[in-house]
Amino acid sequence: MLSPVNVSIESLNLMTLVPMLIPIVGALLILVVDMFKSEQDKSMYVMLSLLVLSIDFAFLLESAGIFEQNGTVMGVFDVMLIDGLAILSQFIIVGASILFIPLALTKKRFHEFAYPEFFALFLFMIAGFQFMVATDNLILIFVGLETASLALYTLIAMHNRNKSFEAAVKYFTMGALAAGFYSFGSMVFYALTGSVEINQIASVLAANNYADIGFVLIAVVFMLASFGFKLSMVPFHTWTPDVYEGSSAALAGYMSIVPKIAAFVVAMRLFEFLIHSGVVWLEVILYIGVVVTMTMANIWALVQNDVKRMLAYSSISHAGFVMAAILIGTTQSNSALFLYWILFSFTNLGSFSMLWISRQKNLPKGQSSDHSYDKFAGLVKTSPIAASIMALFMLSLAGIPPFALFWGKMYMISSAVTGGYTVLALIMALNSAVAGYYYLKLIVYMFMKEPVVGLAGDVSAVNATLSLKTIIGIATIGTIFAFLALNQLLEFVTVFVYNSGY
Amino acid sequence: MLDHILSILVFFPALAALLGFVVHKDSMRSYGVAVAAIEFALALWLWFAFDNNVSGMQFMETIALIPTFGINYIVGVDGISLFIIILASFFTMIGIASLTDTKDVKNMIITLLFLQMTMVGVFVALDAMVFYVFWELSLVPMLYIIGAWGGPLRIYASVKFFLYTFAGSLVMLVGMLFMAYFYYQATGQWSFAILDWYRLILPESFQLWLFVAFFIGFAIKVPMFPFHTWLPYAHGQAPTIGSVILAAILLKMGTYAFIRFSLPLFPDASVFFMFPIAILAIIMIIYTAMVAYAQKDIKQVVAYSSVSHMGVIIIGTFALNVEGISGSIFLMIAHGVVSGALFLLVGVIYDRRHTKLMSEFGGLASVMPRFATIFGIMMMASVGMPLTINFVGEFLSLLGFYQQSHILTLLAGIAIIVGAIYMLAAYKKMFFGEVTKEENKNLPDVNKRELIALVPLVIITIWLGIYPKPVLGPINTSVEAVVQLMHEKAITEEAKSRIPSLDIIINKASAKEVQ
Amino acid sequence: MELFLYTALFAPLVGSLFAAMFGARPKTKIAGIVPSIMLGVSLISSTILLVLVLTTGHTVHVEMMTWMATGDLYIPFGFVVDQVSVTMMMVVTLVSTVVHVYAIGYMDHDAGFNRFFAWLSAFVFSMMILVMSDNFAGLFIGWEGVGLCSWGLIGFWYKKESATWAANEAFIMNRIADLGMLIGIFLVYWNTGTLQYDGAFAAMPGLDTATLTWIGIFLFVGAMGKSAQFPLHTWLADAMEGPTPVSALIHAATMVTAGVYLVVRSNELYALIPNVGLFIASLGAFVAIFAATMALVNRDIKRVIAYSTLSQLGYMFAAAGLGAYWVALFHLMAHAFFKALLFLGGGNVMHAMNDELDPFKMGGLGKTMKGTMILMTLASVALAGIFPLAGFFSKDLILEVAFIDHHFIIYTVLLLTAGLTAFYSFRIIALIFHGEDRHTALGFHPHEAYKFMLWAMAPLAVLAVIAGALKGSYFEMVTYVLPATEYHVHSATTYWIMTIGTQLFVIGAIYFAYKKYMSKDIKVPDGTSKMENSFAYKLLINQYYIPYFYEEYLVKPYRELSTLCWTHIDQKVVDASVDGIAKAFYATGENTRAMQSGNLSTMLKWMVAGTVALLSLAVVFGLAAKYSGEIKLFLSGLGV
Amino acid sequence: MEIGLNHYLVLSTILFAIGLVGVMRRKNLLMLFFATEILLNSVNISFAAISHYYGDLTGQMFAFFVIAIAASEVAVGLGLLIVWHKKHNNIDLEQMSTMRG
Repeated sequence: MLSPVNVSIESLNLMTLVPMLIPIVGALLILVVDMFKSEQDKSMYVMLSLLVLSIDFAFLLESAGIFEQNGTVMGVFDVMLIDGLAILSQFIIVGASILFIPLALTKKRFHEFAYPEFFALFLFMIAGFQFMVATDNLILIFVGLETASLALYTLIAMHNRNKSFEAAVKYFTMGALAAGFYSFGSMVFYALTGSVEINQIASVLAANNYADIGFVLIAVVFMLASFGFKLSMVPFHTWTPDVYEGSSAALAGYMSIVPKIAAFVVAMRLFEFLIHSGVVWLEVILYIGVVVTMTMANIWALVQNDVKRMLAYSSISHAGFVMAAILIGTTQSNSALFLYWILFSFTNLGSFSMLWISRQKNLPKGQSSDHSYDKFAGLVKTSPIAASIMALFMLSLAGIPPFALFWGKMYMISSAVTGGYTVLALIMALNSAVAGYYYLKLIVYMFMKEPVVGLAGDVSAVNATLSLKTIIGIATIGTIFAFLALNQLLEFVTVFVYNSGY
Repeated sequence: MLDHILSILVFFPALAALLGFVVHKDSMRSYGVAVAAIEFALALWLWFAFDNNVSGMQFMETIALIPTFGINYIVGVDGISLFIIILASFFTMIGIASLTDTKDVKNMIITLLFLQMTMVGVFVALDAMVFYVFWELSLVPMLYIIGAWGGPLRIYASVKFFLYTFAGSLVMLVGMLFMAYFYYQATGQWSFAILDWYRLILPESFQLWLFVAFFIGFAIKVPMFPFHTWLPYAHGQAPTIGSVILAAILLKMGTYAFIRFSLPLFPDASVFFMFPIAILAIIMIIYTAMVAYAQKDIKQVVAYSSVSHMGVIIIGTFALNVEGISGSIFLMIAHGVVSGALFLLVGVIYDRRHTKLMSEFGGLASVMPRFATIFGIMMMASVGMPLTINFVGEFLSLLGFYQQSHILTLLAGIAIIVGAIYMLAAYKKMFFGEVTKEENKNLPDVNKRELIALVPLVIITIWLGIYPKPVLGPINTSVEAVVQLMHEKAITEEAKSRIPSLDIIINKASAKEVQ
Repeated sequence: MELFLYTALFAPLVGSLFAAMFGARPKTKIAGIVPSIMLGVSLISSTILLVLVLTTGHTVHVEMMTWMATGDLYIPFGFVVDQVSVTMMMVVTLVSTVVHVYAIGYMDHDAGFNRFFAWLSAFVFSMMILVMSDNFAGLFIGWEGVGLCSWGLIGFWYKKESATWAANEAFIMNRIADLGMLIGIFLVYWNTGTLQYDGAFAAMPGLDTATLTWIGIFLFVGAMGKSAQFPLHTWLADAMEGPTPVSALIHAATMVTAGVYLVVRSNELYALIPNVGLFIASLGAFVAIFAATMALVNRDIKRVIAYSTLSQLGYMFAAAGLGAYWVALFHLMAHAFFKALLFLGGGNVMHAMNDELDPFKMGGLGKTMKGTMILMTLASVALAGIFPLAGFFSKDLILEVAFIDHHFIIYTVLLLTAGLTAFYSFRIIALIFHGEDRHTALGFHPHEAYKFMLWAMAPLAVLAVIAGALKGSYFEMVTYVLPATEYHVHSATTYWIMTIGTQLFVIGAIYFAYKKYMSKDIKVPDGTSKMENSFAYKLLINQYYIPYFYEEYLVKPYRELSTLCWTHIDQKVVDASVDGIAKAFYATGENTRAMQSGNLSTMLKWMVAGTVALLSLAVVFGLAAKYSGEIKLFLSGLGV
Repeated sequence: MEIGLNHYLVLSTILFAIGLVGVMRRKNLLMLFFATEILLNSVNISFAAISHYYGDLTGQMFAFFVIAIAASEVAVGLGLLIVWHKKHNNIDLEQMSTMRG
């Protein structure tokens, strides 16, 4: 006989679900609105999404307050886990989304924004990511991951270019393989421990003192492969440049931030306990993975001819850089991860937005890609402000102080130093130097070359509207003046990370 | 006002640069000169208000920036940095005043003003991270200046300059982070404040590693052999103003940093590495002087000569005694003035003939006598003629190092021979002989604008050569404090003996005053 | 008295700056006259100081201001007028004044007239600093200052390749020596704690001999350069490219004697290290004869006089090295007068001959240039050391010194040199003024120099004649500061034999010279005569092949090594390795970008491959962990 | 012989390997999708078996989610495939490499 389910609503703690429910409701709302009256202007959907996300953000603030008071909250049969990591990453997810969504208000008309489904899918995707970070249940992570990914594939494809479809198919296929790996990895964990909750897996493994280390490693390998794909670690990165190139610049920028932070949080939950329990193998593999990823990505970025592809590789490199935080696994490094990613969001979103505003409807004549370096040649002559801002983002990405990303880099390297990873710290530092080259390349094109004849006039802002400019303005201010807010940010992040036990 | 004078010195040019975007391009030059003149006046005021008898930092300001991580905006000035700051503002002023480029003057001047901010910032920063910020930031305007207004290889040169220095300073950054971590371990508090770090006594093995980390950053900037190859390209391709600022100020960042960081933080490591570094410096002196002799391009001669002279500065710095360090700081200023002037002079001739190949000239002494005279004076200053500014620095640097090693000083002293060889040879090629080229026959002599820039330099060159005291005095006061600190901090026997204790010196000095 | 000191010191500077104001303008007489007057002023002030020092025995010591002061080091601009420096001041100002006045005429037609006087007066100023400074650093200022002015004046006719080359050579060679001097100064400072003469010399007796020897050697290296001692002597002959007044002033009377002055000034040091002194004396003697032999055959009157100067400097060093400092200084003074006179006479000849310098192309000039002939002959007689002219008193004294100190080798060498000196001096006198007229055929129309130029030379002539008479009072004066060793041969007989013997030897040499070079069949040598093809002649005319050696084995290799350093080491090694790193990165990128083939199938394979790789690593690790005990056992069995 | 947990696991692994090989070898997009389905479903077998072995429903729950997700993947995948086919008239992977480098 089954005993009657006797669960009080209170103990379910449904509040924990609210941040995810808001975008879902928003998405449904958009679909409903479309049902009643289709052919609405995209601005309406943009603003609706913005509103929804703002509410979501407000609720996150709320739960941040709760966390500061009560610490980690579990909910919904202990499936939901609202700890500092969850809240911080949701801030990044929702914040970046807020910055992204106005980018739909372009001057040129693009196919995807005409569909309300775009916005609905977008909101579903956010909910997916939020689920991913706010749980330590492998099932829910999987569900969140796939919800988000499937939505994302569709968003990419909606850009409606040959390359977009190609990108979507590639991403999709590899994503499916990664999902296979994920489920296989989960399955091994489940087989080993009889649980799909990370903290229980951890305690069971610790209890039997990692007796089946071989099988644990197999599970870890598949998890690594799966998250390696999401985080575009070499050699699981191959989709990244193609997908970034195929999707619209704005979405590419978004992709370089949001899915990754979600994956980072899961990786943190999943791998750090293993490293701390002394699984040397994982440490070694992560070490190698981090070094290879940032180095090779940097090297490939050197030889790119297209700015967007260059930025794609640069994102891979940055992800590798940040992956080091998980390897180091101290409170400082985990805080550094979030700090870095927050600062990175501003800069990277800014730089992709700069590409977005220069996006023409069709491929420029004689060009094989939308954002070749040639397009930016001599930009300072035609549009000094655009050139300066773009240069600013490049400098920030390169890690030139006092721009935003420098502080992230600095703190991350410092965490390597304090964590005892001196050589790693040096490698990270020198990689920044290598990376400097390709960021400079764009600056060289913009500031030191003459405009290429034949690329008609000033294309730097053909796609610009007020809202796009506002986003870029926000990113610019964030990039320049990050150091003013850094102290608060650092304290905030550290407290959240520390109180979550990382 | 004086409480914030350093911040004003740092950020006034930046503000002016931002406002400069609004200024019409025809008026930009006057605007730039005016701003630079105000900045220079402020710098002079700083000097005026500076208390020569205080060895520590003056006009200090502290603003919390990232207190959690121990990063604060701390600025201050002592005798070591004071004159380099004045020099920076001075060179920016005459650089803008003598600007002859006509292309995108507005961008140029705005860039220069930003550059000035970073230069002053480096020398006033008393927080390692703030120092690092300005240090790195200074690369950007220079990159643009070389890359946008330079010669045919300008992009290669500018990128090389940037990346090389950038790579070096990243290693230094790791060192800084380590240093802060050690401070954290020792005190439980994060701090990047240099003055805090001064209080930290590290075990020798750590000192060695950290010294190397800092060294890489500084050595590339200086640039020390074998890290010097970016410099000839940068100078060779840069426009006149770029070379002037690069030689006069930017290179000094490296040597200044040695004195600000390496010596007081790692006294034992400094002693440990004294001879290897001295040997590098000697190679730098002799080898680059030889390379300079082989050059065909006058600007390259001056560029390599810069490297060679920086070697003497390094030698002086690593003398680790008051004479040597004071001498090296003085030589920084001296070399700034002289090499800056030489680059300006090369610019003068380049503006007229659009070539820098010495073979294109010859016999200019009769065509441009005033030019030849000024060039001659500066050349003689460069080869270290007594009663010019350079001599004081070189003499003191070598004198100081003599205490540490006789034979190495003898080798380093070859500087005065090889320096004369390439300089005189270059001068002969350009100014002596018959005027062979038709184009050179009617070259106009230096004009008023150029004289405005050059004459003050000539005056400084000779004035400070005869009467270095106004500069040497404050330098000396601060350097004595540094040496004393090093002596106190030194842990190994060798370091204790190599770095003189100041008690003796101070006693003697007071005895002298009694007389 | 300070007033006179400052006047003596700075008047030349004023003159120089005045002339420099006209530097770039066309010639004005005033630019020559004012500096000359200023030098006159300086001369008068020096004379007053001389009288003061001579009569009262007081010295004047002033400290004008601090120059460098840091740490322990304190260097003022301090000046001292004592018996030694006032002697030098007199020599310098006197000869300079004469040369200045002379030069007004000599440089009359030169476009660089104003510039010339600026340089020349600047030189005098530097020289004054050199001799008046009360410390080594101040000495070094003057030391380098005269070097600079010498550079400017040797290369005065800068359009001539040879002149500028010689100027650079002189400067660089001096620089080599200056390094030695600098090291000497460092040694003095670190061992005595001061650079002031009085303090430093007072502290020296307390130092060990090795240190003192090093100090002595390094300071002497400096002196060798300035005084053109072997092996740094080649620049002096080449320096004759400068205008003749310059040669007279700088390369005969003043600058080149600075080395001697230094040794004299440091007598307290050298007295402590007689071995170094002996070395100096030996080198001096060697240079004396070495230079004299080169003078025998040279066909350039200025070079002959230059070698003669070199030779006489050798004498001075011989004296100084043997501890006869006052004798060295005395010869320095006497030599300054007659050698300057000789040069200025040579200048007249050059002028007359349109800058032709080969005495073989002259001959019989005595008819048109009587005044010059008399003056030059007088100077040569003085140089040869014929009684009762200056050279007799100063030079023979040096021979005596060597003899008395039992340095017979040095004595013999110097005696031999005396003969050679007489021979080559009168060789050129004979060739220039006597014998057949060879110049008319070559199209020269010589004329005598301006009257005032001859009058300007007159004081030198007078001094060349009477300087010997001043010996007594001079001795009295300088021995306040210099060791007052009297040099008397023990027996009068020996003295008379030596003196008369020397005189006869010298007169014989003069006779021989006249006989040989006044003959009617002197022709312009064309390289065919037997003598010209003899080994000895070739050796001498090529200056013992030393310049050739320097050019081939030092200058050229340096140039080639420099080029090698640049093109090969700097570009192909140092720079290439930096670029190589960058290129390696780039090439890696180019070579591995194929991994990103864009083919989905490949991409999937990469993913699977990555997973498989990780898996195999995991298996290896898992097995290793499982059998870690066994592995350890195995490894220990292997002895690892 | 009794069929134990290990047999299921081995079967599942074999199927997974087959799926992997399929993913690598297939050049036809549709076949590729089949391969990924094999991958996912092979895991389901294990989940069900382990769930039974532990007497715990979580595994089966996971399996259900995997099924659901696989279904939605097919939906999205086929959608993409159809669009691609419309545009290019093939579903060959080899044709799909305009972006590279």
